[in-house]
Amino acid sequence: MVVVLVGAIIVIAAQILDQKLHYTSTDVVPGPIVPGTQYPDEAFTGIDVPQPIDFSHKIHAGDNEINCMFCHTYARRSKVSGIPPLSKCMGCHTVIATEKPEIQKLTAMWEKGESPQWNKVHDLPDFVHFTHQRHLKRFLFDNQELDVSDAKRVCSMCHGDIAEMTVAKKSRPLTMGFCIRCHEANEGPSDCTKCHK
Amino acid sequence: MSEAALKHLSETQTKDIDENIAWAKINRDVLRSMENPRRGYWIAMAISVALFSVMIYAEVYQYIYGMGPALLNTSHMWDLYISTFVFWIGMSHSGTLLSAILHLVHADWRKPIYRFAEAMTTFSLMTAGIFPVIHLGRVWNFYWVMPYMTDRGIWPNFRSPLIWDAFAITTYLTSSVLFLYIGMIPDLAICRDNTTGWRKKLYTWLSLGWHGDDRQWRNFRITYLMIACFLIPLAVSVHSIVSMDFAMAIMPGWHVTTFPPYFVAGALYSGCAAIITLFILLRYFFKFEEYMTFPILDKVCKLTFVIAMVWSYLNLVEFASVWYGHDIPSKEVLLAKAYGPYAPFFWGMIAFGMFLPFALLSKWVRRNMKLLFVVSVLLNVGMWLERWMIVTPTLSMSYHPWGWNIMWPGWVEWAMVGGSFGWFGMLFLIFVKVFPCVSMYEVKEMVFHRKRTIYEDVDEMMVLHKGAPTAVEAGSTKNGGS
Amino acid sequence: MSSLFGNILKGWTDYTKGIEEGGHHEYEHMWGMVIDLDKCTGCNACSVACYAENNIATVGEEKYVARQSMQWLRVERYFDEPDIDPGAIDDENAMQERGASFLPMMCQQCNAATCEPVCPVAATYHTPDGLNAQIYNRCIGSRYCANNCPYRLRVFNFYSYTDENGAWPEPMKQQLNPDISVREKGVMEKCTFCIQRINAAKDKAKMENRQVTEGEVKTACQQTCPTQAIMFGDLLNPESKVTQAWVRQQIKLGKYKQDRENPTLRGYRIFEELNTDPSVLYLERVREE
Amino acid sequence: MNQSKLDRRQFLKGLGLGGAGVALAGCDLPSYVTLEQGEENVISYLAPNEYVIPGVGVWYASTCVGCSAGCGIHGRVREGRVLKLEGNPDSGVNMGRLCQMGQAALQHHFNPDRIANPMVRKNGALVEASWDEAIALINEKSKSGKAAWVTGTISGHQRVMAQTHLGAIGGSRHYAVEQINANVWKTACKDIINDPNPEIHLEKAKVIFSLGADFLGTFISPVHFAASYAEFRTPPRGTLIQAEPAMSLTGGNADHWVGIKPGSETALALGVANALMNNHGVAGNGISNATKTLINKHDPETVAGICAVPVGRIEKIAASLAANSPSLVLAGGSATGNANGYSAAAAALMLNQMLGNIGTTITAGRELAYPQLDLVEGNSANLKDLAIDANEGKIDVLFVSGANPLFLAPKSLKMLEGWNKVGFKVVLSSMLDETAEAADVVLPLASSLEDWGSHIPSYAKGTRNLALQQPLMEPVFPNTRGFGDVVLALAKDAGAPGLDDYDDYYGYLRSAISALKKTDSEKEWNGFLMAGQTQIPSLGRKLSYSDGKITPTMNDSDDGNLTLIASARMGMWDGRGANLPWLQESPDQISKVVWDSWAELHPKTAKSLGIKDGDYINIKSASGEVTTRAFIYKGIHPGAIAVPIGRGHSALGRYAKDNGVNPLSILNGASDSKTGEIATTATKVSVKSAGKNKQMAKLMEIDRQHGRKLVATISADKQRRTEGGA
Amino acid sequence: MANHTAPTHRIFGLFADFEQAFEVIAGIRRYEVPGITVDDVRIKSPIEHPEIEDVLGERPTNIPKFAFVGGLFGLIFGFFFLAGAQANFTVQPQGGKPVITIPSNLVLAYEMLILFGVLATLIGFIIGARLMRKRGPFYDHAVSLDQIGIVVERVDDTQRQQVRDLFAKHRVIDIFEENAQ
Repeated sequence: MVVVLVGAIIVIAAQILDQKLHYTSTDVVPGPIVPGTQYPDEAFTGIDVPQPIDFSHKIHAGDNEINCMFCHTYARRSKVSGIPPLSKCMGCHTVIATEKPEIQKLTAMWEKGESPQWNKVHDLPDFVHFTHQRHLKRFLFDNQELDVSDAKRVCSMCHGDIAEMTVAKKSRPLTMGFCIRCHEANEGPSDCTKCHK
Repeated sequence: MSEAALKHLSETQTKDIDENIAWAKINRDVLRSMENPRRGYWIAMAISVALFSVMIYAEVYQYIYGMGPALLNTSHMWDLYISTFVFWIGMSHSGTLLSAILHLVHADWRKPIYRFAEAMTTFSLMTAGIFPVIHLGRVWNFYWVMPYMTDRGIWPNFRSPLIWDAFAITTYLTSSVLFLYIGMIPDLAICRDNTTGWRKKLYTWLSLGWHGDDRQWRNFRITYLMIACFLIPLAVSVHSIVSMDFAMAIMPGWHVTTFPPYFVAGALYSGCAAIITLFILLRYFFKFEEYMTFPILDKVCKLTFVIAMVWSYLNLVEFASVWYGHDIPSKEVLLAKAYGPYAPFFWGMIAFGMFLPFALLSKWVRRNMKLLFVVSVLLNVGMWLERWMIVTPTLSMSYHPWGWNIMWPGWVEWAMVGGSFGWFGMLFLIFVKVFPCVSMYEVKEMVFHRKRTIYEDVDEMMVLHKGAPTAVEAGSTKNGGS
Repeated sequence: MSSLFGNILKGWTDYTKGIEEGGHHEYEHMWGMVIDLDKCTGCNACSVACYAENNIATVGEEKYVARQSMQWLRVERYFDEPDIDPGAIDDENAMQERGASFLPMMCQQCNAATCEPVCPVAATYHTPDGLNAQIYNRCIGSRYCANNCPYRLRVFNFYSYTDENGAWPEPMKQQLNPDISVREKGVMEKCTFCIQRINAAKDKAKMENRQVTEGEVKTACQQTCPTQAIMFGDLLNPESKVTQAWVRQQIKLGKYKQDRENPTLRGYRIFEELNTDPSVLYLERVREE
Repeated sequence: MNQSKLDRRQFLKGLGLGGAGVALAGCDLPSYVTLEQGEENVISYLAPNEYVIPGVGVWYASTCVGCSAGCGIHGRVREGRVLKLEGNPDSGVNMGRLCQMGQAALQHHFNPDRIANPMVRKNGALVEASWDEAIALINEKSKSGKAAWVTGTISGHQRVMAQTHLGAIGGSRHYAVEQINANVWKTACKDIINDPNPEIHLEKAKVIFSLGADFLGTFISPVHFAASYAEFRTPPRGTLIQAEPAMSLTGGNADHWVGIKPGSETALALGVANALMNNHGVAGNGISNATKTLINKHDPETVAGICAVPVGRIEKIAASLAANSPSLVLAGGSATGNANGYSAAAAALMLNQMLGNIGTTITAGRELAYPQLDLVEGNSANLKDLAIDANEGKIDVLFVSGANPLFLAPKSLKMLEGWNKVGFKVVLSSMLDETAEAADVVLPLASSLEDWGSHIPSYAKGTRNLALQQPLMEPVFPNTRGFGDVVLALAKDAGAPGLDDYDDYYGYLRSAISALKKTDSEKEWNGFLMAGQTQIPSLGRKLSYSDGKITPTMNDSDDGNLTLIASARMGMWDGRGANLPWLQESPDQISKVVWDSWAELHPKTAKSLGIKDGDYINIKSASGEVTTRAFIYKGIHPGAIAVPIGRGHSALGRYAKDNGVNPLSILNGASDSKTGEIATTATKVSVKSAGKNKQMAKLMEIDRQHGRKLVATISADKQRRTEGGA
Repeated sequence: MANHTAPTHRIFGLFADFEQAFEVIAGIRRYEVPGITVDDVRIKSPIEHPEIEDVLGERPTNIPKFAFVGGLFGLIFGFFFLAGAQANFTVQPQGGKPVITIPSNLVLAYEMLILFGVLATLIGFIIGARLMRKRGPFYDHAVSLDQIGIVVERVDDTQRQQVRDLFAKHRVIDIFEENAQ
């Protein structure tokens, strides 16, 4: 009797504690922004990473509402989202905003046939296998409630509100705990070998 | 003490303790042992520190270069680290045995010697605990075996005997430290009352305001008893769990059902042998002849012999069950132990562990301090060899013949093994100078109760009523003494 | 913070299920292998392919002598008439009358693996694919698993091989397979049945909303084998060649004593009697009398 | 055409290191240090092709040049790096399979010891120089005298290119040097059945009787034969009988292994023939009377004495051959590695004729319609010729590529002396081997995975293909150049006609193949590249049979010395694999030794010499000595000692240098009487213990299974009952 | 029973002779000092005296209860903690074996039982023995050596002298007094 009672108390207490731990942050952050998903959150203030060219996501994805996958075109086909090739930049910037100093930097590089050396912002450790392709399919293409044009809502689950950033900033911790919580909430695979290689 | 005096003492000392010893002398003798380290102490300390430094160097080396220089290999993933771990865990059983079991059965001759035995328990555990950590390939992640909550949602594997080890050792270390400490509180109060300076501060803090009132004593007695009751099953479980590191494995020579009792017996055995060694050392260096007496030594020796026989029996049972069980790989391992390249060590273990204890039957040996010292050390060498002979030959001869090979430990491993003795010695040497290594209050109790018993025997109470000289009058000091 | 006690009831259901059904085998796949020892020529191509695919370090002569080598797949060689005691050799029996026996040994991916329960940090565990996985980054190097492996098929990084004097001096580093980590010192490793290839195939299949098909996953050893002595596939797929071979040989998973109608069938599993339930089926070598 | 070339180049340029980096040291970081942002860089592509996706591996077809078999390969390219090679399933040579040397070609490509820059000898030492400087020097010197080329087996357009160059600089001698070859067998085939390269159908045979031919390891096209062998072993299962003095990989797989006295293979074949004719009523159609007389002289008892094989076993072989038809008799390896080698091959063919195998298991091959592209098969007779010619001063300027004559040549040939007499030596090589170290100019070549080329596989069944080799990635060492590019440039400088249209070898190759295939379409060209091969016209041959000259005599003075067998092994091959750590660490198939040489000894011999396993032993011939460790087992004839070829380099790189010994160096220079092949099993050596004993680096210390059911063996009869084929 | 002053005195007597000290307590027990019962007596002793405790009568302690509760908590918490961890550790289903492994958890819960039992005993000891508090005023170093001290509490003015007399009768060595107010 006593054992069962104490056991029950421990379990119930832990349940309550767990609930609290799970959902404390929902007070701060609005609910899931991708329909049909649970969205993990965490107090992480973000890390700024300087770049050789002050590329502004705000202008491209925010103000001009360019779809993320227009530039990060590999995301739906590969595990890496990829940095757009310089030719893609020049596709527009031979015409648009050629007078800006950052664009002139870019043009100079293009003419020399060099690529800028970007600093990685969202860099997972080398022992982690993360595939953009599968995540996009799960949250975007297979998601009846979301239109493909809303890709950035899916992207922002891990990358934060990129559309509001000037230079990309790491705004989610991207730790194992971060991944696990999302996998638990959205019933992603829990097999270690899915992510660890 | 001169040779002649020693010889004289060995012939005349027939009682566990002289019940007329003055209580003040007890305090004085023990407190003296804590002061003014002499040259021998510093030499011992220097050796211990030197050994320990070598261990640190080896560990740093291993940290940088990996487990390779230890010459572990694909078949021998464990070697001396684990066998020495088992050895030290075994050593730790002495204190528990002497303190808890003998306490429960009211064997009061334990009282003068249990303190250092308990200290030995604690320090052996602290030494043993090092080995599972340093044997890890990625020692910097050792805390992953602890069941702590992380946001990663991963836990240790509670099915692994290594986790059981971690739990058992933690529990055992906590409990034995508390046992040692609680039993020491009245003595710490004595120290507090008789020292000055930093020692006074330390003892005041540690004695928790002990002032010997009856409530404290009563609670103390029950606490001590309770912890002793907890400790005995714990001690048994700890070494059973250590044995399960092997018994739970599938390997021939490890997968043996008699391992838990066998390990416990071996642990008690090596613990008792170590008590004899330290008994002789302390008695010699601290001139504790009046407390650590020959009759007590006799009892310890006899106890050791009995446990040695239990261990030998279990050993033979294991051989017999392997032999008649006719599991070919197990039999191959047994034969390889006896005839293979490790044979000298195997037979050394048999000689030291099974046959040498018979020397303890001789009173002449028991009274010959130097010889007994050598014997007790050899018993422990035998027990160390036993652990090595459990770990390594099985790995050399497992199921798949591809893995058969002979491996001799590299320098890193030897440095760690040697260093563990340095570490233990260092802790023990610090202990004997900071804490009383003979329990003063319990020696007093022993004296007091024995004296009462004697008085009762001669119907002393009658005499007392008639106004015969009391103990106070008879003694040179206020109570007792001759 | 994940739910510490939240899953306890679910766990309990799984537990009872495990009791009643002999383990809740909710496997997605059960990767298995068949190795025909009659076709195996012992040429070592599989072993080298494994080095190439899996970023296995070469250790050099000294460490090899100390038996600290790192091969995941070794081709063992035995002789039928091995007695090299010169006294025992008469003229009639002076020489080998047959060739050697070759045995490619890789992790047997046991379904009742002895290595799994003993890992203190659960770095090795059973995946829903029926694989015995090793998570390198979780490993703390207690090496208990390797001690408990009757096949001696786990290898340990006794040294660090990643520096310039290691196994991959520049530019050899460029060859390293990015789909699998390079293991640092102090980590246990072993054959994974080329789990990176399995995962790639599964990802691809999921992207195309289909199941992984037979032959889609090929392990490096299987692919390179000049005699195609190695077969690999999903034992849960009744169509797969591997399943058919297991059925033909009347070997069933989950048993350590096979009640075969035909005892002369060539299939056997190594150390089956230890009840490790390996996923690799060997076909006996055949030789003329 | 130019445009497409640009595309191809651009494609390679685009493949910078982007996307995910090398997963190095992935495991050592504590997991909370996942915050690596800003520490690693990504370089975006400039203007990639549509199909280039970072993180996705793409497979490109090419051809393996590890040996002359010419297996088709697929290379997995990701982020501009080639990560893994697999066999090309479309290739008729290897059907998607690959041997260990093919797998290890990656390590040749990424080898840290590759030559990065041209080198020129100045004041006695090789110093780095620019390409211009080196080429200018070559152009200046190459016209100064009698020039010659030394290559390995060479075929396709590289052959054309090298010979064009040779012609342009006025040379005529082309030495194709190849230590491991089947020259004796092929010569015998040409002489006797009128086809140097007949198709050999292992899969059709029910019994294979192989006289030392290590077709699973080193004979002509090992991967192809291994595949055929697998078919041969599929029920109904064939029986393999191998007769050789020291066990080869094929011997290791034999049902019956016959350890015979070195050099007595011809006699054994005659003895078997005798038993067949006399005991099994085999008629011997087409066999000349002279040969029959010879056969009759070799009754099994006599042969048993010559070969040191029990009579019973000879009878058994004959019975097996007689009872199972079709069968196949092969000769190669150690059987042809002596002064009588040609006889062994001739005897094998004679047995095939007797057993009616010619036309069933040995069928006619096909001849290329363009003989100028065909293989110049290397052999060691050329090595001997090279040494002699050089010593005689017939060579002034020497170009070497794909061969390492200074390593291969026995000391008795005085190769080094001859080499030093050559005025100007140019070595084109990707590694600094012994020959390159002694050169005047060293030109760094691109690796086989960075270069263009076309090859004719040394063995093909059915149609003949031109195997195409294309670069799989940008050069690891940017200052290296492809073989074709270098030779094209040299030929142009030397004034060779008709090459001015071509900027580089790619252009030449493409236009040549387009001309060959009579197509200029981009799509078809890409199709050739994707397939890794293209079919080229060939003509059928026709087999005939006429007895070869069989001389069974063995002038073997039984002086108590042992016969040295310089055995060929898959792995090290002729030494080219010695600098690849994968191959060094891949255990030898039979002895399981790694990272060192060993000497195989029979236990009886070892006992009589007082040698134990692992002892250092000193092996001394008339022309030198080597010291290595003994490996004692019963798979060798008691009168022989076998030391594998391939190790014992004094150069080549960090892994190869000072590793093991080179048995070729102490060969006595004897050669096959007919073909001039250097005999590898004909040197007498004295062996004595050198005292020391050190544990050998071996995969396994044990030879037995100790009662475990590891490799279980079932009798073929039982297998036939359960799996058919009875 | 005289009650004209509040019983506010404490008297502490040091005895060298243990038998005499026993006699003092025996005297109090025999009500030789009216109004003072054995419940008002505490002793301070260098050693443990089960005999005196007999004389003082039953004075219960709570330590076994502490130990029991601690042990029980350890057992239950240990088991449920481990079970919870295992149930939550989603990769635990290893090879189709049960998620919550009873045998191993029992081993560990057993260790937890002992650990928490011991810790609770320690806490019970500290609480029950009133350790880690300011020491009472009556303390003499001799107590830790070889003398026994008897404290009589709640002594009023009239009883004071009687207690002192009783002490003196039994060869007291030293007497200290304190007014608790």
